Amino acid sequence: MFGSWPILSTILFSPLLGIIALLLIPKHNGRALKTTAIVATLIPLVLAALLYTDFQHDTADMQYKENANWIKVPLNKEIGDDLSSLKEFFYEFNYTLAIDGLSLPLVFLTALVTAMAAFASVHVKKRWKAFYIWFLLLEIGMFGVFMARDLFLFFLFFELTLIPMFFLIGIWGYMDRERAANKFLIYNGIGSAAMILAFFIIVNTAGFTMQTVGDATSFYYSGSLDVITKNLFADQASLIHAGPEMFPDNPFYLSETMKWTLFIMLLIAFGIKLPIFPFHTWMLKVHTEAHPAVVMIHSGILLKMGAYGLLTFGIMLFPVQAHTAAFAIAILGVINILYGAILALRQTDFKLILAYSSISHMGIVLLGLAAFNEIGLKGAIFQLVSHGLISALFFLLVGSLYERTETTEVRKLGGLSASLPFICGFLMLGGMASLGLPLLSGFISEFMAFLGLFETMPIVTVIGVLGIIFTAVYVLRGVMKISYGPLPEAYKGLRDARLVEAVPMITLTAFIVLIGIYPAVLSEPLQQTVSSIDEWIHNIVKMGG
Amino acid sequence: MDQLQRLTAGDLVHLAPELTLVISAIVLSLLDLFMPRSFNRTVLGWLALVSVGISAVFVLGDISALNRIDDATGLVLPTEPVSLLGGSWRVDDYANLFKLLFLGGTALILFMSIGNVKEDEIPHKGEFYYLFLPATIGAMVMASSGDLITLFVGLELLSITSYVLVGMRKKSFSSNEAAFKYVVMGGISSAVILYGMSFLYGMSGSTNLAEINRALSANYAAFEPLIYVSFFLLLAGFGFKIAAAPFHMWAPDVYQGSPTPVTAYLAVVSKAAGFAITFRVLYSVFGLGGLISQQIHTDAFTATMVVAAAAMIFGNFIALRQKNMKRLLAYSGIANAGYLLVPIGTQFGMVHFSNFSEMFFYLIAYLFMNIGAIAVYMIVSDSSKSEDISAFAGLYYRAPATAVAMVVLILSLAGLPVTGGFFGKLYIMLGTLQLQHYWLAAIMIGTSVISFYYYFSIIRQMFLRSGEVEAEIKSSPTAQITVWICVAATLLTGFFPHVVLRYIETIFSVPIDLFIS
Amino acid sequence: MMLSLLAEQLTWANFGIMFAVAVLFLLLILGYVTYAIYFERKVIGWMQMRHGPTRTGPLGLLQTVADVLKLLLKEDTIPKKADRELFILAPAITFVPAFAVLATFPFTKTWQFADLNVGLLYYAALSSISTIGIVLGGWASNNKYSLLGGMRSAAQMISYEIPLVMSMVGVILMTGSLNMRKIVEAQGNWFWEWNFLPQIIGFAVFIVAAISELNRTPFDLPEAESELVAGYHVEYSGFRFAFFMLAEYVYTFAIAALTTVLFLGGWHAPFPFLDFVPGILWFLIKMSFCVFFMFWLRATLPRVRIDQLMGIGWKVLLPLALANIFITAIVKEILR
Amino acid sequence: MALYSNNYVLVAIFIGLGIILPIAALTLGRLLRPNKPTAEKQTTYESGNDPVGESHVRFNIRYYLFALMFVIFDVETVFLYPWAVAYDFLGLFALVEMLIFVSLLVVGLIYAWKKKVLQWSSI
Amino acid sequence: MSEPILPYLTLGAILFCVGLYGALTKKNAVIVLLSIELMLNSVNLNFVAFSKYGVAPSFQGQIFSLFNMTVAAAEVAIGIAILITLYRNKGTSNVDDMNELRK
Repeated sequence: MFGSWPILSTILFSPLLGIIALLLIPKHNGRALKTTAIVATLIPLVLAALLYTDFQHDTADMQYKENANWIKVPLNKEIGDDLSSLKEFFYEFNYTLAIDGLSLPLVFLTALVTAMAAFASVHVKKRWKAFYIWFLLLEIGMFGVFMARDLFLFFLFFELTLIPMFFLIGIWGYMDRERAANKFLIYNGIGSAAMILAFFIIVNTAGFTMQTVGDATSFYYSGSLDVITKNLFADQASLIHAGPEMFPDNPFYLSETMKWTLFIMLLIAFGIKLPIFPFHTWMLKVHTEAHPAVVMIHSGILLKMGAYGLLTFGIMLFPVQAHTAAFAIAILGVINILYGAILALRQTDFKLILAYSSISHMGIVLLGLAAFNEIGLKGAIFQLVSHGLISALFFLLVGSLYERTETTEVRKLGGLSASLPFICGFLMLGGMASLGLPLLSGFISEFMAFLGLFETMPIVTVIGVLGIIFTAVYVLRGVMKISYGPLPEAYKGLRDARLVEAVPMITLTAFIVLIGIYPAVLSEPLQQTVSSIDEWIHNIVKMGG
Repeated sequence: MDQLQRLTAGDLVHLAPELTLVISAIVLSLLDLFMPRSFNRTVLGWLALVSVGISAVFVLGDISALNRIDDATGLVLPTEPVSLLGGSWRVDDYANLFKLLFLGGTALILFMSIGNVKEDEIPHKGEFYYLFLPATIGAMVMASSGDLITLFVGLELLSITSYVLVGMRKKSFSSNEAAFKYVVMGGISSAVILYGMSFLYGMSGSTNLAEINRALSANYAAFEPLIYVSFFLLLAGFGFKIAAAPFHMWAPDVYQGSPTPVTAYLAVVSKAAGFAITFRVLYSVFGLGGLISQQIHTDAFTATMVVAAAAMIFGNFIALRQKNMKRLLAYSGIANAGYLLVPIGTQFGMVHFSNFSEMFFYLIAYLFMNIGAIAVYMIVSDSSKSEDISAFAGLYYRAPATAVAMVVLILSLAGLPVTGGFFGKLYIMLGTLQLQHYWLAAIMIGTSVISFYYYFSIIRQMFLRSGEVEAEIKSSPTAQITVWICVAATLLTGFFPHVVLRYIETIFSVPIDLFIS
Repeated sequence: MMLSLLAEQLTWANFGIMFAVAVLFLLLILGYVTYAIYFERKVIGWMQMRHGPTRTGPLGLLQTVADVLKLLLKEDTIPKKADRELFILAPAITFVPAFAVLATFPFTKTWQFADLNVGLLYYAALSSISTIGIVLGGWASNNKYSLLGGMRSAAQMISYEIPLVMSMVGVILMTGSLNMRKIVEAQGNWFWEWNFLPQIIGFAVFIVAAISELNRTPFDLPEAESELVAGYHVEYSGFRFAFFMLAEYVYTFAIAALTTVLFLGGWHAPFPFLDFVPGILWFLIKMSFCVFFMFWLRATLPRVRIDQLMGIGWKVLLPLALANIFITAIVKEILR
Repeated sequence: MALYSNNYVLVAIFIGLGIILPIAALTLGRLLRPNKPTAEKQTTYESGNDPVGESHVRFNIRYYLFALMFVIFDVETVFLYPWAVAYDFLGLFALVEMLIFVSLLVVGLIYAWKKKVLQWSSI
Repeated sequence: MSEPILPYLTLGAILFCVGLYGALTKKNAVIVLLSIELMLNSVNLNFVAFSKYGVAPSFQGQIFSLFNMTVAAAEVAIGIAILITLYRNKGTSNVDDMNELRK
């Protein structure tokens, strides 16, 4: 459909249009600002939808590839006298975008959730202009993360999400917003630190390529995922495979120990984002303190970046290590599920319940990944999308509720279904999806993830399934308490959802239901990619083992 | 007496950048003396700026003379550097690049102070402007020296002039105190450097860097302990000058007490000059020839890396507790000294010879982000009469454009993309990783993350808090323009670092320009 | 005689001889001081139409001897508030360099104690130490007059040291050596070949600066008796006082000798045909003339004010001395 | 020339004598002179009045300024002397260099002059 | 290294350490400046000793020490000048009283 049109860049930078438009509008005109912003987020949504339909389902290749030269840093060539034929020596970081079946749903999810969040941010009460500018910048960053095929570029976009998020939390959050913003910054900073270190060790070893054209040799370091993958797995002549016995002091050699270190570093880097159990505290703070519209994005998309990164960089670049560590990853997943679920049981703040439930649900992603088979992987991706939609919906509702009741304390709320039947209805639906009721997206994803893991680690799976039971308990308890029972005096006569609130609720629910009823909409584009990844990993592991 | 080297008129061309500044410093001082009292001294600032510009043109001329472009191939043909006065004065690309940096920094600082020097604070306004010139000459001499004596004289010219500049606010006790502390600490560090140099001289009988290296390489065995002694003395002394921990004690006090443009000068030009000599001396004395294969060599550069690590850790951790903006910048400067020492300490490796461009690129980025940040600070502190970080409170409401500019500068200081500071740090880290000093890279990144906390505290003040005053901030156009120049440069070096680096790599060549022979 | 001794290996015997000669010289100097004071009083007396000392001894010749004896027998009080150690030390510090500078003067071609390569530098370096003694004495007395005197002395010394030292650069340029013997040897046998004519500016600066360095009239501000009673040595009495006086007069000797060496051709006769007169005599004649000149000035000129004093030093002598250096250098360059 | 150090032996003898003489003379004087201190004798002399206040008064700032001037100019002669001694070998180039050097000094002098450092305004 | 140089170097080291100690511990600002001078002079001693008795005697050491002297003088002149303004403003030359900063 798009021909040679750079559709990915178009999507990536389409929010810039909105930013420019916003800059032109005076800052006191809240209505115009909000409308502009919503329209601005609809543009990438429409484009992403077109992309989704256009995507070729019968190939596992990267599609819509765009490549532009960007940074080419020359290095000093005086490396010894014996290399007089050396013509060039440089670092190369290119602007490379592409998507496969894995990133496609996430790109669409980003566009969708951001648009819905834009609707939800009508509750924002101050400084709309700055809010939406940061908001749209954040969207650019998230798109970039899912599209980038260069380590450097990926890192840039990953960091680019950090700064708008800091402001969005810090300025438009609740009481303790500054602490939340700081915590967010420092934790994610540490994650980025581990990531950048691991990435550039990879660039400096696996990214190194020697190229001879005629009698001219050129050396270069590249951040391109393709080059790195080729050096790591395809090109056995590459210097990274030359151990000390062949080439003493080889600066490019990637030893087993190093590979393990890198894998663990990446696990930590993305684990913080995911979040994996001991690194989760920052995320609770953000969930409770940030504005619901921001949490929609955070919970709906940013957490997914962790899982996406872990899969694309951790597991795909170090499959042998990941496979060996599968059990450990599964255990981590189970810990997440149980820890999240148990603590969610004890919470009385609905936002915290949702936060812990997110931890619990992200554990399921880990389980799916740890399965190392097709169905598990598919389940993990389904779970990403599904949880993205569900948690976005939840926080959308929380935002609307808070707007009306000014509290999210479950104990203070009750009987709201009487005055807010529409909102409570969706709350109920979200709860159902969250606890994995069949015909909703939660069911299919959890089912696939557990099924996948059951093939390899049945006992772990069984323990993990326990978590589902807890989920049912806390979700239902929360939702029921809010919706039914006696209605406090203060909440009588509340106005039900306005149109601008109803639109995103309906949209998100529609997608939840759609995936639940017709999973092919998601699994079709995924299929080829997932099976090729699975096959590929097993080949590598077989060769490595 | 045939060792005596005479200068010819042709050689004077190579001295033109320095001579320009010398002459203009003299002329300006005389002008200042003979101008009627009522005459506005600001014109001296402009004149000083012009002379810095002329000097930079001469440096550029030198660079193009040293790097002729081959007509046939279009490639750059580096020629042997000019060596004057018996090798004590070297005009090479290394020196020229540094000179450009110094001149650029000085020009920005002069420009930013024009119109911002208050007569009631700094009674000798004219002097304030033209004293930057001798200081810059000192820095340029340091960059160009191939001899310990020249080097030391340059160093002292810079130091002594900076002492005066620091104490320029004559009636302010804190300024006096800062100046005195600087004199004492600077004096001690000079003595320590000299003491180290005296051993170098004693072991070689020469003050020429290349000859010292030759002599040390020839009989290192006899002098091993003395070589260590002199190295550590020099390291400590240079550590003082570049304010690297654990030799940093003077920096916070001095930065705090100085007039703001002088703080910028110390943080940028003076520090860069310190790096110019540190790099040159360490590499040409301890990093070459017969010493290279020795344990001494390894130990020396490991020690440098340890100092770098210490500076990064100390600087960033102590900065966390600072309330005063200048002190914060001082500690950030200490941390940055650590980052800048990394490429010096890593030394060359099998495929790694880019230490110079790593350090130099970060210096460029550091120059812009630091001067920019200090210019913003100047605008803010002028309007609020407070030096604390809390003076930034609500800046977004009072001067939104400036606040946004500050965000860019702070992102650069914190090392976040896409800014010059980010790429500078990244490039240094890439070099470290190439040489497999993973621990150093880890410290670099880890401390950078810690620095987020205090850098973002400024952002918090600007955007998340509201200050007591709501009035819009009035600032002089020069300060504003400086800020925006710095922001633009920071962003450009972030997006297109390769342009700058390609220029550096094209004209700079390790064997020709770095090795003194 | 000394020169041959210097060329030999140092033995105890040689050392003994050197020591003995030095002691002899010291006694000579003491004698000189005694009679220089007498001479000064006489000269000033004549110039003021008086007789000067006449009573003690024939023509009053023993007057100063009696003075010295009196000082020796006089009670020596140290004020209670004074800083005792420094008070005692100060006269010695003033005196020691005064005597030590004499070690390098070449009185004749052969008659010289130490033949230092850096003779001139040695003189310049040591002579300024005396001022420290004066300042210390003024401070240690803990007396307002003496403190002012000491400070003035310091200010004066530092202001005139520079023209003094710079005026000698011209001579060094002419000679190319700091060795006093070489400086004398470089001056010709005719009196117009002596340095004072070609170096006339330097000579003038030197004379003014030298007299000021001596703290003698018209530059005797540190002990200006009409303002400060006696200046830095108000509190000194007895032999401690004597050492200040001693130092001052030894310096008159030294300066006179230095002037002779640098500008007046040392032991050279003014005309070659007068060579038969021994060099030592010429030296003594020239030196005596210099000493006399100083006394003459004292009787003639009034004391300058301190602002004039500083003004002359910095605004007149220093530029002149600098100019002299370059005139000399340029002329040399042209003549080359 | 081998025994050049003999010259310094002589210098040392002179310095030694310079020290011995005051010691000897003062010791001799102590034996001869009377010593009857009284409170009056030992008071500080202030024209016959009782001393008033502290004598270690603060100096006029001028003294320091002149001291600073002295330090700068005196030390510059360190360069003038060797230059003058070696002038015959150095020639025109050194002359020009020294001219530059000294003209810098002169600028310093002019600076002090214009800033009224050389003006002695009080005692 | 030839024997006669050792005493010079030892003396130099002792002076240097004394100076360093003084500069870092003394309370009186003038004494601090003096201590720095002491350090610089000990270096001069080293240079001159090396230039006479070093492994490769040469005149550069003496030249270096001449430069050191001037530089030291300039430095101490500046130091005193600053001290004077300090004294004018606060009437103290005690290093411990210099605590305006860091507040």
